Amino acid sequence: MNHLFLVTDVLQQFSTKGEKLIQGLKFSLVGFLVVFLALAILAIFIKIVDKIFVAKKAKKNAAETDKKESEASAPAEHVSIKKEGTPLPDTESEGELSLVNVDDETAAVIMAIVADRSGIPLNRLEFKSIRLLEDK
Amino acid sequence: MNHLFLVTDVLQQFSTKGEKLIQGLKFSLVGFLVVFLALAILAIFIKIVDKIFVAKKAKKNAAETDKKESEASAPAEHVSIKKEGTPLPDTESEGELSLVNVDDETAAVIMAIVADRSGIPLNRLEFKSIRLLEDK
Amino acid sequence: MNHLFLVTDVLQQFSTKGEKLIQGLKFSLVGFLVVFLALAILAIFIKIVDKIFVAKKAKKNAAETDKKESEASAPAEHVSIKKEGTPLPDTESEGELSLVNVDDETAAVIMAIVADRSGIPLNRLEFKSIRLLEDK
Amino acid sequence: MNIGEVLLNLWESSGLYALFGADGWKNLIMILVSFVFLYLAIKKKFEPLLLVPIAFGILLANLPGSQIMTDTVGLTDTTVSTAAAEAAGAHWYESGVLRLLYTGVKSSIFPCLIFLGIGAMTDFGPLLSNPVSLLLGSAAQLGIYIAFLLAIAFGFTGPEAASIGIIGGADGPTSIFVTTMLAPNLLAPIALAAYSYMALIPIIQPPIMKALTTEKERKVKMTQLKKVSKTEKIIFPIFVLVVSALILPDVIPLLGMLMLGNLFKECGVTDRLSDTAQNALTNIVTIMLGLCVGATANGKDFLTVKTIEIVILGLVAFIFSTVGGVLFGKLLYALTKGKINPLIGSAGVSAVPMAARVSQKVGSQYDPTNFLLMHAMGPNVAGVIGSAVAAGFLLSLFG
Amino acid sequence: MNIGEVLLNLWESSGLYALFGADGWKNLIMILVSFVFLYLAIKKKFEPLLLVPIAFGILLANLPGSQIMTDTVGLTDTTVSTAAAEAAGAHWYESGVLRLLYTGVKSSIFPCLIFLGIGAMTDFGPLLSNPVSLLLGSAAQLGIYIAFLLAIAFGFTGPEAASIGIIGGADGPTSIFVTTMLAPNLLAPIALAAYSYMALIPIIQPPIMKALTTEKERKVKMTQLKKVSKTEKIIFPIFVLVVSALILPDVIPLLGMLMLGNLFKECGVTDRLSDTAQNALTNIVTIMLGLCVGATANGKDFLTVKTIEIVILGLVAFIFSTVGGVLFGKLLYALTKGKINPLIGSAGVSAVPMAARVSQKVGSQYDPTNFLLMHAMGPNVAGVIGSAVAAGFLLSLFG
Amino acid sequence: MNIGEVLLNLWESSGLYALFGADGWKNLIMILVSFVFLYLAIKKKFEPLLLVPIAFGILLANLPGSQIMTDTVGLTDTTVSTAAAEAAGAHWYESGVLRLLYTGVKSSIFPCLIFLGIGAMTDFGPLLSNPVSLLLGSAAQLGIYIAFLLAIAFGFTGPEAASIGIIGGADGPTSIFVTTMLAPNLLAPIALAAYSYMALIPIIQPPIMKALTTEKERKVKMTQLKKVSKTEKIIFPIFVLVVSALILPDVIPLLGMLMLGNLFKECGVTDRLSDTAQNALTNIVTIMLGLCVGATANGKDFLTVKTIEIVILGLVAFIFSTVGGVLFGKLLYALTKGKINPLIGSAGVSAVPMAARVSQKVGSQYDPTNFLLMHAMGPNVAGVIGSAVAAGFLLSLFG
Ligand code: NA
Ligand code: NA
Ligand code: NA
Repeated sequence: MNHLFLVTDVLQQFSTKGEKLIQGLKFSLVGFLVVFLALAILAIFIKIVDKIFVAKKAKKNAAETDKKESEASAPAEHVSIKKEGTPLPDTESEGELSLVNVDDETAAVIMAIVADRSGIPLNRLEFKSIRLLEDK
Repeated sequence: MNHLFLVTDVLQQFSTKGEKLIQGLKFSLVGFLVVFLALAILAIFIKIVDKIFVAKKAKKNAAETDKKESEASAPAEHVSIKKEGTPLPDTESEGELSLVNVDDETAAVIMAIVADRSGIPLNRLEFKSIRLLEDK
Repeated sequence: MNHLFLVTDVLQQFSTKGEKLIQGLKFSLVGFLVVFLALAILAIFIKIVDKIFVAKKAKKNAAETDKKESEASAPAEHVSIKKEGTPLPDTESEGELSLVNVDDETAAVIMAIVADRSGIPLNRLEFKSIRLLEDK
Repeated sequence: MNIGEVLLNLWESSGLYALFGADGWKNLIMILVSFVFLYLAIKKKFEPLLLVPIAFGILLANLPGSQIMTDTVGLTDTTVSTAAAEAAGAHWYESGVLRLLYTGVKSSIFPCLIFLGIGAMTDFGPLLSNPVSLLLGSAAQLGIYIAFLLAIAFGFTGPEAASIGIIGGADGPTSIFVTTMLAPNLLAPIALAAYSYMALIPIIQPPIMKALTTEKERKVKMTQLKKVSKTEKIIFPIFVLVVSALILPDVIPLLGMLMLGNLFKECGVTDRLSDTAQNALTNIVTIMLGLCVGATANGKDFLTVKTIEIVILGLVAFIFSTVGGVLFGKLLYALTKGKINPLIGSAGVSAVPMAARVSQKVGSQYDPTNFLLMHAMGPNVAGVIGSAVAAGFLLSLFG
Repeated sequence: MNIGEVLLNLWESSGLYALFGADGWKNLIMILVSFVFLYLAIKKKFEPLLLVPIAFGILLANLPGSQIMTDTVGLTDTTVSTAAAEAAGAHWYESGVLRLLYTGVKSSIFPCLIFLGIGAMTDFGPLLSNPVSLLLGSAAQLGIYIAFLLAIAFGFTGPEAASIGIIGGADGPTSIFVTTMLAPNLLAPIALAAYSYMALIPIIQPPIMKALTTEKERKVKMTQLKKVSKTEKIIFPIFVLVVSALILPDVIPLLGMLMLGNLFKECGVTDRLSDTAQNALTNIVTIMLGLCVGATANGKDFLTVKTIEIVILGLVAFIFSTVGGVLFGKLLYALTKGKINPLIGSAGVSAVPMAARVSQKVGSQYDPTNFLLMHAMGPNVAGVIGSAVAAGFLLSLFG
Repeated sequence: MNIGEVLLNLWESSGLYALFGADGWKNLIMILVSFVFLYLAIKKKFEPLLLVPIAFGILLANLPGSQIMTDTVGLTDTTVSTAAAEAAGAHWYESGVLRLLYTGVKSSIFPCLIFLGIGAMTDFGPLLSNPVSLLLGSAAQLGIYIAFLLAIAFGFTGPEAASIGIIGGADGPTSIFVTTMLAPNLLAPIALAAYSYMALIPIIQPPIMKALTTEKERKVKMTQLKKVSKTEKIIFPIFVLVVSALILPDVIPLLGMLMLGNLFKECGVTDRLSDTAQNALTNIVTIMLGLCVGATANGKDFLTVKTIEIVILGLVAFIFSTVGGVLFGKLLYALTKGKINPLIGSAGVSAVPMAARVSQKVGSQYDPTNFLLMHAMGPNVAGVIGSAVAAGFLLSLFG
C-alpha cells in the first residue's frame, strides 16, 4: 500500500484518547472532503462529456431521421433478446418491452426460459425488445 | 482428524494376522452398528417431523380448499419452468408434466432447449409444469 | 522437459554470430522437417482410416437404405438441437439447417435464445437440425 | 481391546462430547445464530445469496470437533510459523478445506472477483443521466467517519477503527478488502456485520427516511431520466478508474475489477465474458466467499466484548450513512427548488439494489404513482464508488 | 554439430525411444487400459462423464516421456523435501500441469466441491417419503466391512484396509476423501476401482439381485410415495449434518458440502447458486478431478500385486454391499408383509443414479408395469449418507 | 499534525505525484497504449475477447502507484528469495491480486485450460475431409524459423530466439507456454505481440496473399467436402496426441488438453463437460489470462530496445508464416492441376478462425460465389497442431 505515514497506526503516537479523537476528527474531515471532491470531479466530467455528445447528437439526429424512415418501410426481421444485469422492479419490466413480429405468448415463453436458465428472477431482467429474426 | 486412538494404525500393535482379524471384526461390528444407528436416528426424526406436519397440514388444507376454488375461477396465467437435478426415467418425465395455457409443441421446444442448454439429457430433467405467465 | 542437449542453450557454445546462425539454420531445417513429417504421418493415417471406413460404409449403406424407408413413413418426432463451437460464416448457418416438424418462426426463436444464452453470436453457431420431439 | 473400549473412545471423540467440553457452549450459541441467519435468509428472503452461505459457514465451523478451518502450517494464521510447522512434518494439504478456500479471501482475490461480477451487473446509466447522484453517493458515506470516531472512543486502534468504520460503506467486498489489510483479526465480526446490516436495510432505513423528511418532500416526482449514449457508458468506467487511481492508488484492485466488469457489460463486444462474470464466476466466488466469511466466526474466538462493540458500531455506521444521504438529499431539494426527492439520498449508502428499492417503496407509500427506483439507482451505484474511494483513503492512512 | 547428430539426439529424447526403455511396457499396458476405458465410456456409455476424463488422465500420464505429473518441489509427494528442492533452485511452477491441479485432490477440495454439486442435484424427497430407505442405505454398506477384513487378511495395514473397504461405499468422492487421508499411496488403484465398478453397476448387480430374491418378491408393487413438504426438505439436510457431526466430526467436510448443495436446491431462494453448483462448478471440477485421478496411475508405480489385490477386493466390496442391501430388503419384505420390494435394497449402495435404475430395470423385467425407480431413489441417496458416515467412522479409527 | 500536513502527505502518496516521478512517463505511454488497444478491440472489433482484458491489464499495472503485480515473496519472481522474504515477515497473501492470478500463467495452467476450450470449440471435420490441409498447416509455420534465425542475428540467446520465433505460430497460448519455459523475462512483449498480430490478421495477410497468387489461382473453386464419420472424429484427437507425443514428448500438456477438449465435443456422451469447457471455464480463464498478460507490461521494464525488436520480429514471423502457407498452396495447386485454391494456405498460420475468414473474404473478392471458408478451416486447425508440434521441437532443443 501507499502509506501516508511511516508508521502503520498514526494514532498510536497520541497517548490520550482525547488527542486521538481530535486527530481522528481531522482525518475524518479530510476523508469526507477527498471522497466528495473525487466524486465531484467525476460529476463535472460527466457534465462536460454530456455537452460534447449533445452537440454531436444534434448533428447526427438530423441525418438519422431520414434513414429510419426508409428502414421503417421494410419489415422488421431481426431477433434480439437483450437482458441487463441491473435489477428492475416488476412494474418496470413490462414498460420497457417492445415486441416486433412476435406474439405475446412466445415472448412470455422466451422471458420465462431466459429467467429460468440464467437463474435471475424475471423482475431482475430487462427485456428491451423481442423481434423476429430471419437474417443477420 | 479426531483420532479414536493415539496411534495412527491401531492394528499395528497386534503381531499375528489372526489377532488383527479379530480386532478388525470388532471394529467392523461397531462400524456397522454406528452407521445403522445414525441412519436410524435420522429415520425416526423424519417420522416425528412428518407427524407434526401432517397435523399442521390438516388445519391448513381446510382453509386452502376455499382459497383454491376462488383462484381456479381466474385463468391460470403464471409461467414456471421447474427442473430438478435428480434423474428420472423416460417414462417418468411425461407423467409429471402439467401444461397450462401452453400447447404441446411449445412445451416440447422448451424442454428441448432447457435440456440442450443445461447439458442434461431430457430423461434426467423433471418438468413439473409449464404454464403461461402474464404477470408476476 | 526432455532436453536434447545437456546445456540449456546449445547456441552458447558458439562464440561468433556467424556460427550461431549456421547452427540455427541447421536446427530450423530439422524443425521444419520434423513438423512436416509429423503432420504428414497424421495425413497418411487419415487416408488409411478413410479407406477402411469407406469399405465399411458401403456395406452399411445397403442395409440402412431399407431401414430409413420404413422410418420415413412414420412421422419424424424427435427433437434435437445441436450446436457446434466452430465458427461458421453468416451464409453457412442457413445452409446447414434442416427443420423437421418445426415452423421457421419457432426455429428462429430457438436459434436466438441459444445464441443469447451461450453468448456466442449467431454466425458462430451451427444448427444442424431442429426437429420436434415427442418421445425419446 | 474390547468393543466397549472402542465405543468409549468413539464417544470421547464425538462432537456431542466436545459440545460439553470447555467453551463448547460458545459453539452452540453460534450454531443457533447460524439457524437464525438461515431463517432470515430463507423465510424472510434477506439477501439469501449471501446469508445462506455465510450461515452455513458459521454452522460448519462451529459444529463441535470441526476441523474445517484448521491451519496447521500457517497458511493465513500469522501466529503459526510455516517453516517450523513444515520442518515438524506438517503439510499444507492437511489444512481444513475452508481454510484453503479462505486463502481467496485473505489475498483479496474473492472480493475483487465479486466486484468484477458486480461491475458486470451494474448499469451506470441512471448515474450518468443525473451526475448529482455522485454527490449523494459521497454524502451517504457519513457513517464511515462517525463509526470510525466512535471506534476510537471505544478504544480500538486506528486501523481497527478504520475497518469498523468502513462497515458504513454498506458494501461487503469493500469491508472485507479493507479489513483483511488493516485488521485481519476482526474480519469475522466486521464482515458479518456488514453483510447482515445490508440484508436488514429494508428495516433500518425507512424510519430514518421518514423522520428526516417532510411529506411534501417525499411526494416530489422527479423528471424522467434522459438517455445516455453508448460511448459515454464505455468511457465512464475507465475514467472513474483513472481519476480515482490518480488520487488514491490503493483503490486500484477494487475499482479496477469493478470497472473491468462494467466495461465487459457496456462495450458490446465481450458479452461472453460479461455473462460469465455475472453468473458462473460470481456464483462460484459467492459460495466460497460466504462459506469462508461465516467459517471465521468460530464461537471460541468470536464471542467477545469487541464483537458486541462492532455489532453496535456497525449499526451506528449504517444509520449515519442513511442520515448523511437523506440530509444531503434535503439540501439538493432546497437548492433545486424541489426537483430532487430527498428519499433517493438514502440509496447512496450502496447496498445495491436493496437501498434503491427502499427509496422506491417509501416514496410509493406517500404517492403510489411516484416511481423513484431508477432515480435512486444513480446514488445507489455512486455509493459503491464512494465507499471504494473512502476505503482507498483509509488504506493510505493506515495501510 | 551436424544435422545427423541433432536427429540422433531427437530420436533419443523421443517418446518412442522411451517406450522401449526400462519399464516402458508398463506404460504401454496402461495406455491400452486407457483405450479400453475410453471404449467403455464412449461406446458403452458407462459413466462417461467420469470415465472419459479418468481414461484421458491415464493416457496423458503414461505417454512415454510425459512430465505432466512431475513434482520436483514436493507439492504433494512426501518423499521430496520442499525446502531442499527450493534451496537447490527448483520452483513450484516447474511442476507438471496435472500435478498442480492434483493439489485439489490431495487437499480434498475437489471431492468436497463434487459433493456440493451432488447435493444440489439430489432430491431427498423419496427418502423423506419412505424413511425406512435409510436403513437400506446403511445395510448396503456391508461390503465396506467385508473388504476391510479381507484386506487385513491380505496383509494390508489398518488405514490401507479401511481405504480399500470404502470402495464398497460405491461413492467416488468419498473413496478419494478417505484414501488421501489414510493411504495416499493407494489413491490411484482405489479411485480407479471405485469409479470403474460404479460404471459397471449395471453388470455387477442384476445377477446378485436375481439370485437372492424370489420371483414373488421381485414382482411386489410398492404404494405411491406421499408428497413431502418444502419445509421438511429444507430442514432435512441441516439435521442430517448436525446429527452426523455430533456422532462423527470427521464427516463434516463431505456431508457439510453435500447438505449445503442440497440446501441451495431446496431453499428456493438461491437458485443461482444451485444452478452453478450443479453445472459450471461441478463440470469444471469433474474434468480436473477425473484427469488427476487417472494421471496418478503411472504404469511404473501402478502395475503391482497390490493393485491387482485392490481390484479384486473392490469387486468383492461391491458384491457384498449389494448383498447387504438386498438381504435387508428381504427382511423388510418379511416385516412389512410384502409391502417392500427387496429389489430396491441394492440401490442402497449409492452409485446415484445408476443403482436405482438397475432396481427399476430388473423389476420391470418381471413385471413391465412395475415402476420401482422412485422407490429405489430413497435407498440410493441414503447410501450416499451411509457411506459418508461409514467413512467418518473409519477416519476416526485410523485418522 | 494539522490538516495541511495530512493533505500534503496525501498528495505525495497520490498517483498523480508518482506520474511525475522517475520513469513515470513510461507508465503514461503504456496507459496510452492500453487506450489504443481498447479502441481497436471495441471500435474495430479486433479480437475483443482477448484485447479488452489484455488492455485493461496494461492499464491496471501502469496506473501510477499500482501494486497489483507486487511480488514481495517471490511467487514467480526468481530474483526474490522466498525463504529470505518470509523470514523477514512477508506473507504470500500480501502479493498483488494479479500477481496471484499470474501464477496460473507462470505454471502453464491457464494456457492449457484455454487449449481445452479451444479443443472443445474446434471441428476437425474439414481437416479430416481434406488431409492435405495438414501439410499446409505445417508449411505455414515457416515464419517461426525465419524469426528464430533473425532473432539470433539480433543477438538474442537461443531460448529467447525460439520464444520469439514461436510468435510466428500465430497461437497465443502456445507462445505463452513456450515463453514461460524458455524466456520468462520476455513474456510480456512476446505475448502482447502474438495476440496483437493475431488481431491484426485481417490487415496483415491480404496484401501478401494477393501479391503471391495469380487471379486464376484465386478464382479456383474447390469441390465440396465429403462427410466424415463420427468414429473418425473420435479417434483422430487421440491419434494426433499419441503420434505427436511419441515424437516430441514436450507437446503433451498443450496437445493433450486440446485433444481432450475435442474428444469431449466429439464423443457425444460428455456434452456437459464440452459445454463448460467452451463457455464458463474458457471465459473465466480468458479474463484472468488476458489481465495477467497485460499486467506484465509495466512500462518501467517494458519500454526497452528488446521490446521494439520483438515487435518487429513478430511481424516478420507473421508475414513469413503467411508466405509459407500461400507458397505451399501454390505448390499444391500445381500438383493437383488446379484443384486447390492457394488462398486457403494462408489460413494455415492458425489464428482460428480469423485466418480462415480472411481466405474466404479474399476469395470472394475475386468471385463472390466462391465459398472457401470451410476449405480454409482445414489448414486453419492444422496450423494449431503444427505450431504445437513446432513448439515441442523448440522446447526439446532449448528446454
Ligand atoms: Na457505500
Ligand atoms: Na454407499
Ligand atoms: Na500455427
